[in-house]
Amino acid sequence: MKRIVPLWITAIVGLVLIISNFLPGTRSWGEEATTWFGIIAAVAFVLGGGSLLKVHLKKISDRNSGWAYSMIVLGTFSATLAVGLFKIGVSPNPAFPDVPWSGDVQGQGTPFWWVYEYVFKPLTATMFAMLAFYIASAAFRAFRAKNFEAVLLLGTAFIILLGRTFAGYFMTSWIPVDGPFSGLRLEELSVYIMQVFNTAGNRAIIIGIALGIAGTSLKILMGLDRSYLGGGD
Amino acid sequence: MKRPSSLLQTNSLLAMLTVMVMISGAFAAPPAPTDVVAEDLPADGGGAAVVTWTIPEGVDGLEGFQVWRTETVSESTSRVGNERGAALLAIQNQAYANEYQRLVDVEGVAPEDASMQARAVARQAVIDQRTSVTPTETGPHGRFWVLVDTVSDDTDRLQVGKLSPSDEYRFMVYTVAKTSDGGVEKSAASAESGMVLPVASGIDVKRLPLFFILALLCGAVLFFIYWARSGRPITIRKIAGLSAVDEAVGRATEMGRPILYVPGIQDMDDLQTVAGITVLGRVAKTAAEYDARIEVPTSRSLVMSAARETVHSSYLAAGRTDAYNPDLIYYVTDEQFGYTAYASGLIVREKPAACFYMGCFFAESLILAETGNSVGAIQIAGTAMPSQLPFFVAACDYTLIGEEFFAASAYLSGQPDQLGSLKGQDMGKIIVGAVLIVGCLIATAAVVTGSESLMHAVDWFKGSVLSA
Amino acid sequence: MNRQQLTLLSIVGIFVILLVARAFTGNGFGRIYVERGDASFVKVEVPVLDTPDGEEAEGKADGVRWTWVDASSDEAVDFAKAESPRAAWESVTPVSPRVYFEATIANEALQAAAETAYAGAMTGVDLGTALETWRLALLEKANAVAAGKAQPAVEVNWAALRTAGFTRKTSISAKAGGDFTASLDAIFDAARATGESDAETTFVVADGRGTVTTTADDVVPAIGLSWSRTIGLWLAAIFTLAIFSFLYKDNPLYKTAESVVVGVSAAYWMVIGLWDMIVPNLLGQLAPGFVQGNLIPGLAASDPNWAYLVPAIFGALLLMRLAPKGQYLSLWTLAFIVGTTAALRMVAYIEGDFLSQINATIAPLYQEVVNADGTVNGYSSFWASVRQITLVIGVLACLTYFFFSVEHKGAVGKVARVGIWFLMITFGAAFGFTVMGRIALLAARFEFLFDDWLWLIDPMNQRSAAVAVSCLF
Amino acid sequence: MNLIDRMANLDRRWIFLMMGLAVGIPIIVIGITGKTLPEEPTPLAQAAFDVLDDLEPGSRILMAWDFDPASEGELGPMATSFIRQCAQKGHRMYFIALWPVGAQMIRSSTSRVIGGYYPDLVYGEDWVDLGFKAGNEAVIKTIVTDFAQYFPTDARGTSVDAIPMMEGISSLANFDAIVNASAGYPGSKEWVLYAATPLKKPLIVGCTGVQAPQMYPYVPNQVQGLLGAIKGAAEYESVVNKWVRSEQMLDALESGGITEPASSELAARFAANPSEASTWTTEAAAAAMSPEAKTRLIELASAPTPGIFLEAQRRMGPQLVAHLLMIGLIIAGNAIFFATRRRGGSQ
Repeated sequence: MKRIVPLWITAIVGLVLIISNFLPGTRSWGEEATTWFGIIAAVAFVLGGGSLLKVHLKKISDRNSGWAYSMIVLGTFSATLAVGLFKIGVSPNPAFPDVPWSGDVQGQGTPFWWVYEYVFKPLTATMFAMLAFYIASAAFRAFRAKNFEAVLLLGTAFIILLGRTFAGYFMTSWIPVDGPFSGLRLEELSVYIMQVFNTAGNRAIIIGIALGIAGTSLKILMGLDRSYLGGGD
Repeated sequence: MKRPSSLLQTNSLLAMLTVMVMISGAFAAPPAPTDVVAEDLPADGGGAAVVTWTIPEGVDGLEGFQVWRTETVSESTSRVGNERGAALLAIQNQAYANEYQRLVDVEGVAPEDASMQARAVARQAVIDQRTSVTPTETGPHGRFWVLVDTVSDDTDRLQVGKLSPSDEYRFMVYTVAKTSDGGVEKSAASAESGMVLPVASGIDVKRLPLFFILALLCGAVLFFIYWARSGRPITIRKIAGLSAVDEAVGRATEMGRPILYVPGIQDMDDLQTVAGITVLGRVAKTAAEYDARIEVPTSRSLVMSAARETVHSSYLAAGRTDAYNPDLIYYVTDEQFGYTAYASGLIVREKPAACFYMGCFFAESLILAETGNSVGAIQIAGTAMPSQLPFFVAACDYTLIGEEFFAASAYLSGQPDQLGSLKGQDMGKIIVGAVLIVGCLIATAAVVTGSESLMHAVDWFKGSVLSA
Repeated sequence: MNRQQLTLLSIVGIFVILLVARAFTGNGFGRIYVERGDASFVKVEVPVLDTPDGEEAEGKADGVRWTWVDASSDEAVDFAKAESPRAAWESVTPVSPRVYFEATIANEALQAAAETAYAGAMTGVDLGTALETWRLALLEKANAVAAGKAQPAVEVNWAALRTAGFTRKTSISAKAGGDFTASLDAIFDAARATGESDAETTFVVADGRGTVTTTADDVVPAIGLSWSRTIGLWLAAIFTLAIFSFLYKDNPLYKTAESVVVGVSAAYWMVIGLWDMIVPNLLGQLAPGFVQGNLIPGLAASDPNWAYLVPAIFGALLLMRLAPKGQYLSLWTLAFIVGTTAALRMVAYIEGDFLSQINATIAPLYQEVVNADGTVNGYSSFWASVRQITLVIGVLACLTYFFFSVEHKGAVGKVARVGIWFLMITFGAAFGFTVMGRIALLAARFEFLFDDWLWLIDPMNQRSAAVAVSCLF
Repeated sequence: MNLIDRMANLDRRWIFLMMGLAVGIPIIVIGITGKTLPEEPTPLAQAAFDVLDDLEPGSRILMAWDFDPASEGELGPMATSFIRQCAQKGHRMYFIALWPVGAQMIRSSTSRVIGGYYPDLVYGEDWVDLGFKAGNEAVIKTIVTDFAQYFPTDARGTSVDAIPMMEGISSLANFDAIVNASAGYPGSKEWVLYAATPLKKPLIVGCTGVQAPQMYPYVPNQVQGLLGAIKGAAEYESVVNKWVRSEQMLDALESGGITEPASSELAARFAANPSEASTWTTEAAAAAMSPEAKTRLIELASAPTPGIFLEAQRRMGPQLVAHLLMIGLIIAGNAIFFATRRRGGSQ
């Protein structure tokens, strides 16, 4: 029972969605299923919040090391949740001022927006920006021209790095634009690499992945691959 | 700074043309097409109809035909609504202007007050006259028509797309001919066609090639799965990097440091995560045998439970259920960088001896791999994300590139299903190679020899088989 | 001193120098100004124009409709009655510091001018001429004051402004910001017409001298510092630096920032999921009346669609994962999710990736490039053909590398090796592009620190250029 | 410990510092001088511009903003320029987001561009913000055939039935083009697979540098215009800026009484060389122009482009220095690697 029901759900949903591509009469079934999927995806956000709460509450009650940080997580979590769920400080929708809950919780000036603008945004953006530093460090310590393959990788990277800035233009601007060697200008060369070599490599990867996805999807829908239910079989 | 909509221009142009046509048509209009028939396009996805007609005989200077269709209910509603709105607005403006003028000139009311009173009067005028405004609803045959398309003089058939499958349509056709003085004239409207409902049919024929190709690829996979299940051997080429798993786990045991396993940051619906969990099963089993501690922070709660079950069964298989600690497999956060920050912090704090990154990765790949590198861990990565491969290739000891990752998962699991499907996919690649070689050669031959039939063959193949 | 300390010192030092330099030059930094106003609405009955005949939608009976309008709109002036329902709240609009500075300069100029009394005779007979002369004199003085203000002053003497006759509308508003001539003219125009500009501000001619007085005692400045946003900006800057501090070393500040981002993001996603998806798309189908009446009044009311009980149940099952028992039930939902994505991807990847990519690769190996005059360009044709041949060879070689059924030996091995070369070039290109992207992101963060927070640079022209440069040199 | 050893064990924080300076200093220099490096558009950026330019004014453009603040550095300038081109051209814009934070990205880019520079565009008639919907590719798959199923209201809670520009929109097929700014999944790849390929709609993609290489194979059959990373943004930005300036000059010339063919020719000429406009207006041919139109023309020619439309071009400065640093670091790292290896081998 624990295994059979999910397998049937997967198979039925999958079958409906696949045939809705080919039998126009069943198209609306597919639409319903994908809309439900979106709703469930939104519920998954709630699940994410709930799991977070559970994990950190446990950490605090166990007095695990770093439980103070769990307090911070819980504190910011509940504060954000409160201002968002209860629409604290949100003015009503100007078209319906008599409905107090009609306001836009993400609108500029609301406390929820404040959390986004001054906490969420700088934190996530800075986390991402740190990559520039790591990439520099990796360049110095990890990218070695160990063999021919690595030389190809690094050489291509150099051409792209130079060709996509003013430096590339500056270095090879002496090559005439309409002469037979115009293709050697770095900005031209980088375009050529992208459109031929990169396209060829990525095309093979894309075709391979498409086959892999089709194969795996098939196994999942037929119940041959049950790893998503946990466990190997 | 919007330029005037050219739609308006075309409309007025059309109106002018119609007027011109009407004027010249008064002299000697060409005969209208006959036998106008409209039918639903068979075997399609709905929303298309075919209109046919008979070309009238002996028309001098025949230019082509105009096909018109009836409005749908919603088109009529919105047109009527707009026309009524415009009419009422005109009434309101007129009433306002009259009343304002009267108040200011005759009664000598101050402008501000006059404007206020006039607006009230204008408002009442709208309310009073709202029922008296009836928009026009005329055209040939007592209907309102929409121009669909104009076609050339030798055409007697038009496939009309972009119709609504839930609305009924009628069609009519005009003959357009050149007059002797160089102008253009239009015939009277043809008789209208019967009602047609462009419904979707049972099967969309245009998409059948896609269905067959899908069936072919799936068939190959299924065939080899059953082939493998029947016990026939399936060889998979050696995948460098897999043998390193034991080495890495062994080293972690020696050093007494934990193993970090990151199954990507996507949910269980991503196949890479599934493959990552499969590999986790193997790594956990080895870890259980070696008695090494394996820690799995996950970015999705579903992945957490899948990972727990997988690791649990691995420990079970290794006979070490006592050592299984579900608390080491836990959910952190869905947020990409919240998760990355946690995981990289963990690496710095716990200094794992081996790090596995198997799954779907985005920007965090570099942070994780670089941080892992800085604590001197053996790192093994596997992902099908092409953008992250250069970093794993550079910063990890072994990397499973793209499909190699899926192959490794199949290889590790040793299940006939996995191996068979891998073989089936290889068949797909053979098909791709063959089609590419043959296709390119034929296309080249077509260009070099200039053969029309070869060119048509290539175009047909590309147009209807490869783009369903 | 070891190298670690030196590094730390360098990083901290650079920021401290920047901070100190900013703090002691120019006119402050890291502030956000807003203009406060009233958003007030009134419910009125207005005529409906665009309902098609015979359709009487709810609330649209008799050709009129009850609707909320802005209290200052024409409809409100025409149709509002004393008993009409009203609602109001404070509206806050951010303005760039430049607007604030310009308004301040303008107001100072205006104030200086208005404080200068008219020296000549001012009698009822030639009041008009006298006023005009005075106006020109004041304008000249105001211009001189404004011209001397290369550096905007930050302190605003509101008391003085009040005495000078400023109300919120005539002086400091974003619209009139910087244009003191307009403000002055408004006062004078009022003075000419009635001797009174509004109820509170009066232009008085007494003893042959003109003065502007006001009786208003609580004039609220429209543009001013927003404390909540300014604190927010500083918090954002501190968080930014806290994350960067990890580059030096893991530390409590970073861990705090990390915890904050974990907590905030989980809650953020939950809130968005609820208000943007669950409420309109699920509750809006199951309980349209409730949602329309209380949460989304703009939603078209309809009958409940009970089919949506299915996703509701699946959603509830998913949440069973949090419950102590019956967690296996969440697998049902998982099965739905997995089944949907697997089916969607199977078809889309075969159609959009597999077939379309084969389609794009099939092309004549010999590419003819024709010149404008119709002749074949041999040189270009050659390179175009080479390009196409390379592309096809590359795709085939890379596919061979991803072929798992055969050992990479002999001819297959050689082709696979060519495939690896193509892949490495591909990865090199990916590497180059990724570097590119990462640096742009860092640049954006630095721009935030230097522009929004420290006011070192001013690319958006939000403050006067003089302020930015003066702090550096 | 000799130099090579010391370099090989160089604390990575020194590299971090170098990177920080390589990015930070150019930003300050460019911020103060206001100078940017010249940009030559590549065919892909030009193609992106042409697709939107070739559509009739009033076309319906779906603007899918699938990114978050983390990628705003790269995609923000693209979003800005996309909106600018569509607003100037008079296209109708429909914004949607598949990322939870995308809704905020829509708000910030529309308020910056439409609020700041095209205030005469009417919400609900010229542009509409439909907000975020959960479901990733399922959203795209659904709206390909049924739009209202996923979007019963806009982001402000107004029913789509009450929004004038939503009339006649029942599915993605009703749009004339799709513009996507994407930072990952779901994003450009999903729009290619689920929308552009089955519907055969023009798709313009602005994506992060990370995604760009994978999008190249789709050009030009499945993706018509591709902007990759900040370089793509800078190129497109410069094309749009030039075009907007010439459009504005065209308006000034036409309103000043210059006949249509002459004015478009002149506008193109002045856009290429703005300083010419001020000298040209003294010529005899300009006599027909009204003085107001003349002043307006000179103003347009000499006015600097607003800062928000130069964001990407400004960022190319730090980009250049940082790229050179990266190349230097790789070469230095390899030099040290080979030096230590050789010595290690000789021992």
